[in-house]
Amino acid sequence: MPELPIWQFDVLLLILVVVFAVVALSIRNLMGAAVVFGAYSFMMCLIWAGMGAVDVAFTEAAVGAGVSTVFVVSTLYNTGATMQRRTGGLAFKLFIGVVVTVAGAFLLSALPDFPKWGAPDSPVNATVAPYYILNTFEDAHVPNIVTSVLADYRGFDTLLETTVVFIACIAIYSIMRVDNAKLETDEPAIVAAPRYDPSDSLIVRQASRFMVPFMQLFALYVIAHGHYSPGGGFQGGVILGASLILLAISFDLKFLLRQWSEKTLMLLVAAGVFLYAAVGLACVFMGGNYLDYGFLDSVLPGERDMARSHGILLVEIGVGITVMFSMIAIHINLASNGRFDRGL
Amino acid sequence: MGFLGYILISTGLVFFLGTTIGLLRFPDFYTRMHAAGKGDTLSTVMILIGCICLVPMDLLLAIKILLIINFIFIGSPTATHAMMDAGNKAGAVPWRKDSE
Amino acid sequence: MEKLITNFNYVIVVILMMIGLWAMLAQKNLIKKCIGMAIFQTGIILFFISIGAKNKAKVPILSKFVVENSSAIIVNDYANPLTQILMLTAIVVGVATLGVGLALAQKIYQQHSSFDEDEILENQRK
Amino acid sequence: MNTFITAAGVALIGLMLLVLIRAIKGPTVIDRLVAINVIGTKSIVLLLFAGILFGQLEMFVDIALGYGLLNYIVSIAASRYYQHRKSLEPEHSPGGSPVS
Repeated sequence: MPELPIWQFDVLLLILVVVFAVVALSIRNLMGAAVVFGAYSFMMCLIWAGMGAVDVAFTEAAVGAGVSTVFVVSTLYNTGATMQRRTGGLAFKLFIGVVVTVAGAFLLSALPDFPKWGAPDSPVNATVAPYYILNTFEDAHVPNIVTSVLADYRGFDTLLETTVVFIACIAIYSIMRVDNAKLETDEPAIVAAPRYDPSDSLIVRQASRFMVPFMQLFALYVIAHGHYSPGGGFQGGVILGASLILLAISFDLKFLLRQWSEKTLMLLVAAGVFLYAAVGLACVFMGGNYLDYGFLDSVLPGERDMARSHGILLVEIGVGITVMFSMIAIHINLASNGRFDRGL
Repeated sequence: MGFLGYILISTGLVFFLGTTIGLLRFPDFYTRMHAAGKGDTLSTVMILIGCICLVPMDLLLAIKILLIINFIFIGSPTATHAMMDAGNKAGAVPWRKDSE
Repeated sequence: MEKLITNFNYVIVVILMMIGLWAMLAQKNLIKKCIGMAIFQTGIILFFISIGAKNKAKVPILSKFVVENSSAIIVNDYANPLTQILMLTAIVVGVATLGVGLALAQKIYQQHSSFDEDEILENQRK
Repeated sequence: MNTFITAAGVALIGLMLLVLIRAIKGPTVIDRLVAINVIGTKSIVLLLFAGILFGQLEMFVDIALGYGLLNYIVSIAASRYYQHRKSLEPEHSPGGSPVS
């Protein structure tokens, strides 16, 4: 058997996660499927924590508990579809089942060639990863190896991933957004909702009012303390976004849009990527390579390694801004059906 | 202190067992909600306090776990209230003795 | 047969990918297809994380003691950080792509008032 | 201590499996929601157990804190769904009540 630190948990959870996946797909009510899919992501978070990947587990926790299920719920809210009406022909399903089984059998046939689960000397652990582990503190003064690899050694990768989030936000915006003025002529104007919906619960509103500041404080702690503990721009950004999404859900979408106008939101989504790219460009002007933060030591306090540490912090802030406002913009687009006035 | 931790974690597990049985055996949504809302929060809080007693840790860590307890204590009843509200609005029918 | 136990994680990865692929091909409902896509993606992420896991390894964060004398760092004490960072970004990108999928589904629903593939095709042929 | 924590964790996972039966059986969406909420709260506890077994609780407590803060958003979103679904744009909803 494998001897991972907590392999008993891992084996049980790996079986449980397959059960969750099957259940989420077999429930015919779409809302139920979305909810069970949320629990699937809880189990995934536990598995990753069990394998020692705390940063990944943190990201999954923030994404799974905070935003992904809410996106599905707001889509269902705006479409009104509750049930999967047909299940499809049995012959077709069987045919697809055979195809998938053949593909799985091909994948399983490669099973004996893989290294053992948890073998420390497998090829993936041998090449470049030991360098990161041994040199991260001398190079960048960051004890959290994941943060330093994320933002420093593999900075280009993260820059492009952040750009992908930005592009996804733009894509959703261009798919969903409709012009309110044009809409007025086609559809009869719906009466504006009252300022306080009387069916809203006072308890939910007060609890959110209490929790949101703690969430935002915690998210800032996660971004700032990401050098020493699990955390960083992605996790903090998702938690910040989730806190504002919680405000929008428990009060009203208008309540959120009064503080953050549409233009501000989209500008800030771009500003995060811009900050990341600008830090990289500043390194070029200081005489180094793109995203080589060590050359910022004449601007930032400290020696070369401290400059790299501070550069990582700047980059993480940029990532956090982009992720936070993309999550909010995606939620507003999905929840208000692109009208930006009211919704979930 | 360690002994107290063992007792608290075991008691929490017993309460969670009660939650599970209630969730499985009660006849309608409202009674299940009752079992889940109370037993879940209580067992979680007990196990977390048990962790504080059982594991030797510094003050900051203990404060963080106390904060988790605090947030669960606020968040979980709010979720229970919201779900109960949702069930009421969606028209879940309460169980009656003569309905079987 | 023994390989099935020592490489149990790969078995689960293959099963998850099969479930996701089956859902994307056989399910007629667009929301279910989106969920299937997310399950397929978690299968791939699980593959990367589990090849980076090491026996008796710790979390890849250096402790205070090790930081002060860098000769004390033992590589096999820490899980592989490289696979973790690749997947960390993939999760956030994954939720953004899930959003794109849901937005497309929502627009399709507005045109055809259905999430069902067959009904949408019937609507288009009319 | 580690043996006890491992046993408690395995017991928690087993009880979670029983709660999952409620999520599978339904019969309504809110029943599933209750079950999933219980599973979410218990995963906070399991994260702390994983931290104790790793011997690095200070690294895992942040994740648990994040969960404690975010865990109840889904319940509130679902509650909003049932509060407003019927009143807003009823012509889109196909036949049948929102509860399955």
